[in-house]
Amino acid sequence: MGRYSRILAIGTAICALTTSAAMADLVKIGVLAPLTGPTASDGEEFVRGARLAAKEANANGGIAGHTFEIVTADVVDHSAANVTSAVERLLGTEGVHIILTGYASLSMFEVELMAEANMPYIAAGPSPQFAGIVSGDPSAYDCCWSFTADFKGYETDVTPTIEALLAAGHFPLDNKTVAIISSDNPYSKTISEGMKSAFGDAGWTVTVDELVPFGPVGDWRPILAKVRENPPDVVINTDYIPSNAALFTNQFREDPTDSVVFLQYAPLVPEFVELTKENSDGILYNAIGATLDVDAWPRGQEVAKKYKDEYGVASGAYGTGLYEMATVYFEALDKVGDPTDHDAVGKAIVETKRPVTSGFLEFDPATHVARQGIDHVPVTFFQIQDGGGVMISPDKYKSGEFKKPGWMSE
Amino acid sequence: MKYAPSFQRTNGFWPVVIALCIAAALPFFFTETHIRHILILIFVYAILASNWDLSLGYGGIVNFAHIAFFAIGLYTYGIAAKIIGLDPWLALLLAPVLAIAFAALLAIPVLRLEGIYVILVTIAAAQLLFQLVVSQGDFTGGTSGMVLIPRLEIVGYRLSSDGRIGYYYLSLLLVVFSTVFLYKLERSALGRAIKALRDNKYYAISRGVSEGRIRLLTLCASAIFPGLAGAFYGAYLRIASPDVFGLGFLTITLSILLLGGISTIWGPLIAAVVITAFAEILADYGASRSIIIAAMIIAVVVVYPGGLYAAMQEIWGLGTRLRTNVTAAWRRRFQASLRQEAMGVKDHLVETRHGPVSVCDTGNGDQTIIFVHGNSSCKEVFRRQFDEFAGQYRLVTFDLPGHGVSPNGNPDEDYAVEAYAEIIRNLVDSLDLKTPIVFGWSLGGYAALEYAARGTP
Amino acid sequence: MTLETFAFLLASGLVLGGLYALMASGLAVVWTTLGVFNFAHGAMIALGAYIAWQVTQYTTGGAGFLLGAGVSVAIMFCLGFAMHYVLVKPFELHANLVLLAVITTLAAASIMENAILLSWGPRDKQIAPPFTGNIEFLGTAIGIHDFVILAIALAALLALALFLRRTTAGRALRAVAQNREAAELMGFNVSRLVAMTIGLSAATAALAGVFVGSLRFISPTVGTDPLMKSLIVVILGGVTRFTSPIYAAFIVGLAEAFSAYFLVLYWAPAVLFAMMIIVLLIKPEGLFGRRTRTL
Amino acid sequence: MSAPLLELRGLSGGYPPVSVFRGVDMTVGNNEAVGLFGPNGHGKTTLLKTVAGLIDPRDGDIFFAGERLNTEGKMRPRTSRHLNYDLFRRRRISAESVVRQGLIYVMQGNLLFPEMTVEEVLDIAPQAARGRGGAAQMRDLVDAVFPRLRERWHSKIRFLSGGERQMVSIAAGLLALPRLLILDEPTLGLSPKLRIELCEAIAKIRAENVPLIVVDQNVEFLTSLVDRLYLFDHGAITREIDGSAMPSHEEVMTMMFGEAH
Repeated sequence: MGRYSRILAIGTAICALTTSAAMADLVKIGVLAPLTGPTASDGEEFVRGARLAAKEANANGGIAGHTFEIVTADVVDHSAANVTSAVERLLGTEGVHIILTGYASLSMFEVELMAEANMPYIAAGPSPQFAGIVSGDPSAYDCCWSFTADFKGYETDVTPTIEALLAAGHFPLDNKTVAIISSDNPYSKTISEGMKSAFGDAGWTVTVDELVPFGPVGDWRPILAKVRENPPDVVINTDYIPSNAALFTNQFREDPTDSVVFLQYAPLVPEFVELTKENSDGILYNAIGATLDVDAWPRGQEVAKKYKDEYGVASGAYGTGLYEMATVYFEALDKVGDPTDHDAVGKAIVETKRPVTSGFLEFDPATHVARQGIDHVPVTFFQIQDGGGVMISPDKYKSGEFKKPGWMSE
Repeated sequence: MKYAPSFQRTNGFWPVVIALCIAAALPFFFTETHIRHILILIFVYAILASNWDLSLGYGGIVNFAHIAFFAIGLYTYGIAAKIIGLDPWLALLLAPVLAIAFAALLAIPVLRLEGIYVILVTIAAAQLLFQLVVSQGDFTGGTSGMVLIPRLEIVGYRLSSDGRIGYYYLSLLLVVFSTVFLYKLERSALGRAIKALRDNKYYAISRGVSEGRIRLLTLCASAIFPGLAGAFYGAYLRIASPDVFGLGFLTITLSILLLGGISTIWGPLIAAVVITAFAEILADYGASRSIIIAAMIIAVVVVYPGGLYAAMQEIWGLGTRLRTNVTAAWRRRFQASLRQEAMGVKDHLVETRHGPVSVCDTGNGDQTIIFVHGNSSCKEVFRRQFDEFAGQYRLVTFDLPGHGVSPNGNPDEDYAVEAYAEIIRNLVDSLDLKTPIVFGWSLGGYAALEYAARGTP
Repeated sequence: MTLETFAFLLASGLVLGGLYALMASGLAVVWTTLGVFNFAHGAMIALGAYIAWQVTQYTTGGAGFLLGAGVSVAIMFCLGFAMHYVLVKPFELHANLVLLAVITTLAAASIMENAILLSWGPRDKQIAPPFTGNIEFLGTAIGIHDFVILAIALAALLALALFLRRTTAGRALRAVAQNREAAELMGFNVSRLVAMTIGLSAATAALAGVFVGSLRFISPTVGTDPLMKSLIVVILGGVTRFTSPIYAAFIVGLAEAFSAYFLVLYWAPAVLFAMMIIVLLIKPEGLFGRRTRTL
Repeated sequence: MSAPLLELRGLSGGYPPVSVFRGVDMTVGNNEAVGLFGPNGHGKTTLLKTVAGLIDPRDGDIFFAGERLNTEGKMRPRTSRHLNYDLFRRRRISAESVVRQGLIYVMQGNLLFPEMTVEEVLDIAPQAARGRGGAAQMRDLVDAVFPRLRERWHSKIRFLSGGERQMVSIAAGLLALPRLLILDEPTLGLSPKLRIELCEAIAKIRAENVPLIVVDQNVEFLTSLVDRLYLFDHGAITREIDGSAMPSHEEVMTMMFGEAH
């Protein structure tokens, strides 16, 4: 920190102290969330996480003399029209100096609107889309930051993790075959494409390669029939919609093959286990940015507990995520002091280097996306055991060991 | 068209001029981009709904692929400007061309079907198009859509600068052009053919209207401005995403159309403002907002299917009737002497089955002559006859309901030749006119004939 | 293709077909009677599922499932009955009946979906299936529950068909659908009969909802996909007869299962919509339909 | 003299805003058969549909067996063209209640229910007659008058000929136990053979003392059947002819259209 800014910071702090009563103005934290529509359950979590953080900050006397209030805007079905209207509403609301979201649009186009309005924006949407917009001219997007880390790990880390499990002798390797099923949305598709090349590079054969249309899938049996004709060692489904993944699990268990099953994202959503019950025991999944609710990562345990104490239910990735985004903002505001100085807040955010629930947060200046990796935000692998996710990899954080799923032969 | 007055001479002229002035001045009062954004959305919805009315209201073709025209405009702009690298303004002009092409394609199945089947085939066509757009991810960005579509600039000036003022005026311009286009079209020969085909298909065909050609033209014409609006939307939001195919967009536009009233140009424009503003006011109410808006739409459709514009016209009509009634009453009261001077006798109100009418009756003479005046006239036109025949005959004349100083009647009941004949009969009875000679001029002539035809000598 | 795979696909197609048949027949019944398309049918499926779910929260197990289905069917019948008086009857003589009904049913769907969201929240739920475990079907294992559902769906359709053909009350409903004025002149309370028809349609929707909710999962928007599917089924089959959408449902279900295996699932919706346009073009009354409308 | 079975007093009506018939006064006595004759398109069917409760009367009253069928008063004019009046205004007369009173109208050219069988139609027909006796008798009458229907018992209506459809319509009307049966052009568009068969059947029904109103274009048939004849022209009754002096076809034509005809 430069000398002048330090003086400025001290000066601000003094001002804040002396005139705290007069200056203690209200900063509104805008939250873009699907409050209605198909993803309203996630939206509820966004708001709860942010509200928890604001409540806590207010209880501690505010940040740099400011107290906080949450204003929400409904993005309904994440359509461009609704997201734009919601963004404009927040931009037009007096006193909003930061906007947070779990995800607003799948394409992240709203980043453009934020940049135009120079509004600090921290989002946890799909990071490849975010990077795609920002990397063209990073300096134009100094206000926008992706809390979601680089997704590259989703594509690359599954192969070595499974190979490590094989090497550890958990199950035999017959012929290195994998069945990959994906849904036609950018998230699932990008990941499945990356996985295919990762498995190919490692000498695997892809026996089934299916793409299903985006949206609810009525029946997975025809696809499972294809899988069964030539039972692979590994079955992967990257469709992230929880109900689809749950149906897939249930129908797979009707007549399972001797394979390891890996699902993308969906098992992170609490109702997945509720819907599949014991059928999901043994399923593998991974996450970048999941709450590291393990002994090895106290920050994750702490926030997860706070959330659970407050609302009585466990948080998914977004409840704690929004809490942490708010924390990141509070830290930046603490440095800058003036919430209306959006440039400074943006620059302060880039300097963030702190542990958050999902790992160690640090942004990549080239893409404004959180760095991914074992020392930053790791790709964590889980297995569902007795109805709960047990982290089995990486070794640094893991809380349990892989258990051979019940459906696999001895 | 000969019988339709030019726009400058209609009741709508001044309201439109005033609305236009307000629309042009609004950005100076509302500087926040949020409100301007809503206004721009209103304009886009207004274009969509009012052009939909061309096929749905005027043409009677229930085209549920109307939003697909918009989507085609949007994607045409996106692909042309971003992937092909065409100049954005050229891409903007290309959009309606492709929208028209799609409309022509759509016309093929629509021409063969009627009623609800048109709804179904157009829904299917829109869904098919949606599948196509989503599957061609390399060009369209698939389910997430394409972002960073080039924006519109005029010699380096971004239309989005200064709080989107450029886009605001561009969208206003589009609304104006679209409305002028619809207005002119409706009053052209083509517009009359479109309406004729809707109202009485077989009669229209027998009079030489080609059903296929007109339906094709209707669909194509209704695609032009939605295509343009789609391209504008793409340039404005800089994203083309497949959610425009969704039920949400369709429902809003259809609600605007039905709430405004079908077969009117102005209804959808007014309803676009009302619904969008209402939705914005209720934005904080989440799920309840959708419930309230849906309930409101049901209420309007059920209680007053004519829609907002019809309501405005009826209220206006009510005002006019009130005004003319008051004027007539005032004249009956305070200008009686003037009329007496002209006619020689004082007029008075006589009750009939169709309400009171103002009657002049010379009162003496064996043979009565009843004079019935013509359309838009009054009993005083017969003052010379009264001068001439007074003394020879008993002369009676009266103001038809809604004419002269008679009070207004009920349009459904009282403004008909049959009703006039009945009034004459009532007068004959109540004034004891025996067997009168009935003289009718113009419309009065028809009334006299009807009176005679009823067998009352 | 092995026999096992074939059996598997057959089972999948039959279960889907049974479900589609139940969804589509409710839609077809209203269409035949009133000539309007009920866009709220999907939302009624969702609402039916949620009502049943609520009941199973108090009573669990097989009894809860049956009770839930019963309560849901009864409530939805009443709701459907009332819907006629609010959404269709006020303007049934209006020239734009078809269009007005589109917008009122769309609005009703929005009301129901959002009311579900307000009362039950957005998270996925499942009605606990009373039968668990698998049965052997031609050498492959399929959940028992699926077959039970298929059987109940078929039984419900059969019962509905028998009601319409064999009972005087059912015949009266058919009479109203075929010639409204003549039915009025026979002294029937046409409005009440039409309302009953919509009630029946809502009851089948509720049953379909219970099945979807126990075979799959329910969320407030769960009805959107069934609505589109039943639309396709109804158009392919034609709406002129009560039975034609049922055949079409099984054709669509089997086609979906087998095409997903032989082609890719990805193109299934596009193929279905293209089929729909072609059928509308060459035989608007549907594959199994006739020119006259009947229940 | 006892009160007539059906009495129309100054009945006016039509499809608003068009008025089709005006000031119709008409009576049908107990056990009486009345004929209605007039040119096509002059409002006979509209008048009868109004009596049957399908259309709201605009003015005037309908009394049946001493009871008023319509609600009292004149139809109030609409002040708004777009307001949905169906929502606020109760119908002044309903077909359901009219039929329940035993006033049965058999429509002309009735397609009936094309996809139902004869058996099904005749099964639902007695619905309206619940609570009134004489059903078995009427069934016998139907069997006696229309033996042909037994042969087509399980055929769908759309496979029947026009005459057979008419028979089903009339049979369905009879099964509703009419206190007054209105037959609107029962022989319209039939082949001569069927026409004769149907005329005979109607005569048999009349022989059972079923009160009738019959509309037909054949004066000979009407005069042979009815006790009184009304001539109807331009939406009004122009003449009433008593049974004692039934005119011939030529005379009726002269009455209606003048000497030049």
